[in-house]
Amino acid sequence: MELFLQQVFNGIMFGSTYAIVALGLTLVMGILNIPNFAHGHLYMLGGYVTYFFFATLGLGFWLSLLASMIILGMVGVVMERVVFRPLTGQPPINDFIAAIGSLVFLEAFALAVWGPQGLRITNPYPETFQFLGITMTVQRVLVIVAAAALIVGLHFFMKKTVLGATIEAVAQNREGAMLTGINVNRVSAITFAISTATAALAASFLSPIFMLSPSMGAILGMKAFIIVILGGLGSIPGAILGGYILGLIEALGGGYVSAAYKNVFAFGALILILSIKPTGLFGKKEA
Amino acid sequence: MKHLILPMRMAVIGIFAWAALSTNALAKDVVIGFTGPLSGPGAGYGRDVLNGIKMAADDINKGGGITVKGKKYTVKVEGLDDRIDPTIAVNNARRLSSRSKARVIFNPVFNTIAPLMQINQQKTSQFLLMAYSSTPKIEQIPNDLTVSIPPPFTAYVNAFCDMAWKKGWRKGAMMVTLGAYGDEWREAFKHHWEEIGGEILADKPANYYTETDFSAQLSAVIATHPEFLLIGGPSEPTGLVIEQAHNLGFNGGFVLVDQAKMDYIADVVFKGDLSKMGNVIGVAPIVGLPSPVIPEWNKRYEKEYGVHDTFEALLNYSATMIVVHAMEKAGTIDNPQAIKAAFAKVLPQDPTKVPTPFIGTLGPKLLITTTAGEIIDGKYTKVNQYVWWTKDEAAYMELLKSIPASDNVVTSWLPLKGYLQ
Amino acid sequence: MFTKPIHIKLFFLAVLIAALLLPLFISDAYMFQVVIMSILFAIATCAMNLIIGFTGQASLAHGAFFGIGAYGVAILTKAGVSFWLALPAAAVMAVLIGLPVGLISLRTRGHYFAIVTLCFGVIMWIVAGNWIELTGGENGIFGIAPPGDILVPLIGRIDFSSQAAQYYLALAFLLLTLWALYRIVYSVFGLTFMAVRNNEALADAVGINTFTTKLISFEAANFIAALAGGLYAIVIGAVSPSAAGYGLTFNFLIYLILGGIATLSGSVIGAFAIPILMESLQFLQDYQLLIFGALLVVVIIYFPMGFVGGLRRLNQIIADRRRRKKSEAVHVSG
Amino acid sequence: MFLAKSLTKLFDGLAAVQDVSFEIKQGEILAIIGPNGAGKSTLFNMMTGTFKPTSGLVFMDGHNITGLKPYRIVTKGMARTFQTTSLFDQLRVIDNLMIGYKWRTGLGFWNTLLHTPKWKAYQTEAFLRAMEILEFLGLTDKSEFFIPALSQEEQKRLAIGIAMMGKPRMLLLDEPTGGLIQEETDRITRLIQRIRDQGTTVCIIEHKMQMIMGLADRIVVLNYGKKIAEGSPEEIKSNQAVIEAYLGGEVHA
Amino acid sequence: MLKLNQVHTNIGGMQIIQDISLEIQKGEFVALLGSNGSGKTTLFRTIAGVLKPKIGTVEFDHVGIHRLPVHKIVELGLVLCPQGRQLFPELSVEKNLILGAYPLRSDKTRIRKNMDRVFEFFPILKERLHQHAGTFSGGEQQMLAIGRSLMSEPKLLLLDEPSVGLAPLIVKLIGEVIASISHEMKTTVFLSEQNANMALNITQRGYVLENGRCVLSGQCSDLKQDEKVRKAYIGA
Repeated sequence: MELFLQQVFNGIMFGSTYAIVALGLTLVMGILNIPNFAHGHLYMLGGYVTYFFFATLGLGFWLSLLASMIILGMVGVVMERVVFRPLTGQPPINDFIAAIGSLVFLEAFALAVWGPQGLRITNPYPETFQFLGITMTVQRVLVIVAAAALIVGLHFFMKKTVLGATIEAVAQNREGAMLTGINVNRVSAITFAISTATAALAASFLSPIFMLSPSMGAILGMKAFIIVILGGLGSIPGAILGGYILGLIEALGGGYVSAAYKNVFAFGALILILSIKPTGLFGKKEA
Repeated sequence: MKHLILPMRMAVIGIFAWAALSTNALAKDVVIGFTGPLSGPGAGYGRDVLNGIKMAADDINKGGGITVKGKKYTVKVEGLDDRIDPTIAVNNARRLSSRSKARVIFNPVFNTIAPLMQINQQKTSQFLLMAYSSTPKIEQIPNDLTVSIPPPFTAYVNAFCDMAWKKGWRKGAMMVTLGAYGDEWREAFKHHWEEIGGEILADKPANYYTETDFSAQLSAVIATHPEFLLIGGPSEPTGLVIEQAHNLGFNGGFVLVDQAKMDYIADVVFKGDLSKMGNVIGVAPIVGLPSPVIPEWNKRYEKEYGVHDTFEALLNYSATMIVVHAMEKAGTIDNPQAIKAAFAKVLPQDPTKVPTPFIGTLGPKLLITTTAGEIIDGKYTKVNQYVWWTKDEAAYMELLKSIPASDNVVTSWLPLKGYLQ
Repeated sequence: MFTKPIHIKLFFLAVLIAALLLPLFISDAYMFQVVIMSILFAIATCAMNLIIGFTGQASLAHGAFFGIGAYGVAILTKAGVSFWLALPAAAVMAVLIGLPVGLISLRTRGHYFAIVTLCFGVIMWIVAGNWIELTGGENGIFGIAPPGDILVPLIGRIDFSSQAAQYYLALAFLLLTLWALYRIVYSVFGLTFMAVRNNEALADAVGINTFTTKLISFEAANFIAALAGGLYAIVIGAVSPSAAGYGLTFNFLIYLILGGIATLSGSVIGAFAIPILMESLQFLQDYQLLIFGALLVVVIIYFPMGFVGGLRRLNQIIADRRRRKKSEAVHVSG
Repeated sequence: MFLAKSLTKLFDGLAAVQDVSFEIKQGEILAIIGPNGAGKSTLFNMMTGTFKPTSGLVFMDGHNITGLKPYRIVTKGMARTFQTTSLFDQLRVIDNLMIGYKWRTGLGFWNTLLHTPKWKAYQTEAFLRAMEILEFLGLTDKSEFFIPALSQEEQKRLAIGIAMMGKPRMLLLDEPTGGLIQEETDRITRLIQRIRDQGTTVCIIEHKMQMIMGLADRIVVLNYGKKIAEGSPEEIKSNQAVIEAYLGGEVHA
Repeated sequence: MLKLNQVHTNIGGMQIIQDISLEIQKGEFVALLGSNGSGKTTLFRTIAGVLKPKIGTVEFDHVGIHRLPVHKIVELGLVLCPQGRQLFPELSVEKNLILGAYPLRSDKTRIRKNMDRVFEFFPILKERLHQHAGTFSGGEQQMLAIGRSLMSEPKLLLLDEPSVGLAPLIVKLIGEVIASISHEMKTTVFLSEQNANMALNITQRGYVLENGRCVLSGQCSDLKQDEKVRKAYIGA
């Protein structure tokens, strides 16, 4: 039982990370219709930028986190402007190729700047404690709390602010939004910035727990993609639910059945769900 | 369909232009080739190997290069990235052997070594393959132009088992990296450990290359209350495993597979604080090795490449030295068979000149003692050095004369099945 | 109605002759190797073009089917089966495995189809790395012998461990693939593929079973990809999970898009140009991927329809200019 | 020749079409009209297999074709067009037409690959049929054009032509003149008459009253998913229920 | 107020709009007639800035707007109520309307006031304030679209085929509302229609488009009598 609870806790923590990263991606995919396959690599970059402020410049953890979010937000704006906006009106597969080009670039960039060796941020909250027989560190609990806070915050932002409404409006009808006087390009850039900043947030919270390496974004990026599809393209609740589902499947499948095949369970679950609901959990009827 | 003419024409022109533009090495250079992962998940490992080779070449060139049949040559190292992709590795090897006339090529990953062994005996591109991989699988492929550099991992398995047994450990659990290497390792360890009377309580492999959080598997193995954990893969994640195991309340010891290096983990992950690691058995720390040149070598290496030194760099440094000296002895720079045949003549290496001296050859293998070390109570203990290939005590005693001795090293004989001469 | 003008035919004949004579001009084993691999990739990319380019279904399991061919040939030849039997058997295996994959994934559309096939691809890749008894796990299968020597009248004994023989073997399969695709694409049957891509509802309404059409295209692509994979197994001589990975799929996709999607020549051009570009960027060493990544983005922005598309536009511009000049000339004289 | 029997379609419990029955006789032009949202398109989609009816049956020549997929229904001799002009806009005119003939032939994978005599025969047959249709539509000189180069009216003609390629015995047209001006509408009307004169039965959905009155032999009127009237144009014109429901009390010019 | 100077617009290399010049004075109510594919929508999209003219200029209040982005043009007071309505289907009526007033987003009271005026024209929208726009019938969506475009108090309103696909009763109602927008609110209105009957009955002046060219223009009373117009559009 303790073991089970431990695995559930682990699953929720993974799921929190997945949810945050997928949330950012679903905004970009749903609103801008850009299959940004480089999202995982932006997460990676976010981790390194946090490392830079925290370990190299010696700023505190929270300050580094903030700085990382701001820088990645700017990276997002630049990426939208330089890479994806010129591709407007072209088939999504071209965006996909551009995303692959970007991720190759980002990985090579991180390799050139920070080298291949794994880097690591000293854990600011390494204390462990026991709860219901589960061992947990404060940092891990923090990840879960941060994810919850982000989800609630984003919900309020989308539903209660005019800016949030404009983002939804652009997602639902780009030209319609344009004609009401919304600066669609600006909304695109803001959306991209939110997306990359949340990736940086996730990376910042995890970097004390995990090792940073230039190729760490590849699998996570792919999983984020899968979660977005699992939840239904562009659906925010879908991305959150999908993230937690994937996290739990991995933790339980990996813990109880086979670690080697834990990704098989995750990807298999996606196939299963999509074969029953071909447009995802919260997807619209026709893709 | 008219539009097809131009692209086709340009493609053909492109191929020929590219062929013409490719560079050739200068006549006065001896090129030693390397293909391995310089980007992607294996990049750190591949760069360590390449650094070792480069440093050896630099040292030789500083000493005036090499003299073959009265002619002076400088050693030039050409390293190419293959990202552990067999296609690129074969392309690279062809490029090194055809364009740069490299007759010796290093490669550090079995997945790319195997395809290179397919081509290195072809008349069009013959080269000596210096394979850095401790899996005995290499010896299963018949190939006259391959040399395997590191000691077989089974020697470590036996040595670590003995050490753990002597500490009084009986119950272990395993959480080794996934993949061929890890699979073979834990298989061999389990077999040997149970043979000598120990017990393995749990076996939960994890992917050290793609995963960064091991709490799921760790929770499962720790729940069986083992006295020690067999863990390991690349060094950094192995360090994380140790940390996370402590966080989950584990107080037992660790045995590290030979890919993970305890001194690297101590320095990089734990910032030099050995006490944070608990009791550990693993490959000996480099500072504990018997060769007198080690401290100086260490300093130079870390200054030159800006990274922590590794066993991979050391062994490939020494292996490069053998290759270059063998060229001098063989009197040829472009006959790989002759170079390989001359290996025996330059061995054993002088321990006052190379940090990890090779002692001899056995079939396709270079011979070197297996060195194991321990951390107890936040301190390194004396290094254990094992000779694993002699067929009996007498042969071992004979060999002992040529092995460097030191106060910090305990040497012993470790009979290893399959290698006893 | 689907025939080509004579000068186009002559041009293709010239390319064919050049391809046949190419080994005479190749000076070293390196170039030979790159060309042989490019041919294999071209075959796989052509197959990908069928399902993605012509049928409009972004199958991202393509690398996995390439891998099934490679592993199939490796396992069977290791078991003593002749290569000439193992190759078609492996391709048929890919079709059989492709059947459940297609039946499940083709129920979805667009991005969803892409991701479901990507998942299938990743699963097959993971299985290749972990089913040690069958695939040798991460180590893979090594020491795969090339097909035994065969005696051909007039030509003599062919030794398939030689690069020239491997070149002609690969070339033969590329030509076969192009021939088959040419026949399919330029026929009413091939039009149904494009009809499904273009307007699925209308295709359905004019009597085309769109699901079967997609499935046939998917399976034909898998079959050809597996053939390319089988050839890869004997050319490289070892098969490991990277021969079945999603990285391979992305490579094919890059060749396809940058070469020019939905054009027969585009796939071939892409599969030659990109690896050659990568090889020629080797001198950049640590910056190779940095430059390549940036190049990829720039090229896709400025040549969204790939190399062939870019040339078509160029031809269009030249033709327009000529026409304009002509009309101006008429103006002046008139 | 065609019979719809108590067709009903529910969307999320709401009835889009409710208990509609009617018959189409050999050689006639039957029009289905009704205000927007009356369920015309839903009814049409049930007739052609795009939607499966919640209940009710569809018969063609006495055979039950309920629930068959559209591509199967075509083989029963029934072809359709779409409300918004639907073409293969990435292909040439001639290719658009030839696709419409595919189901009639055995032009499968192997025949195509091996260029069997059967393939040659069918390929030629499809081509000849396409030329025939082009001439009928008056588009012979546009056969090599891509779709965007055609005018709106030409596209509408071509859409009908694609449906005709497979030699259907009954043609279902969904607003064939939507968005056209009067002059163009008149030309399409004449085309439909010519199709009928060739012996093809026509079922048409329209809301241009004037055109329907002159073209249809019989009219079925829907409102709120139910059939409220059926009869000749004269009968419909004077039907009080129709005038109220559809025309809102005043006859539209 | 609005002045087009020899405007040409291309879409995908095809010339859709050719050499169109026209002028609309403040307070006028003008119709743009033409069949499907004649270029009405393209012309409107060009004026609103969604498409950029290849040649020619568009002036609004003596300012060249043909190179400005759409949102700037909206801020100047030129609003297009597009064909196909282009609503936000998963947002409530209220949010659709609020977003319609995006240029005034800081002035909450003005938004309230404008919303109330929209409800006067279309009381049904008030009843369904919190319903998603996507669940509406075609007629209701059209009402919302017109309502939304009024929210930012446009000086010039372009209405692109508001009657398309609607039942005659609804067409009549919408026609009346448009007429009162022109008369009561003193908004300048440019209305595109293929339903020439309706358009010519409520507007003052009209232009007739054919294959992207302006073939005819004049007072409505004259256009109604024109033989060609009668034959092509009215079907007399």
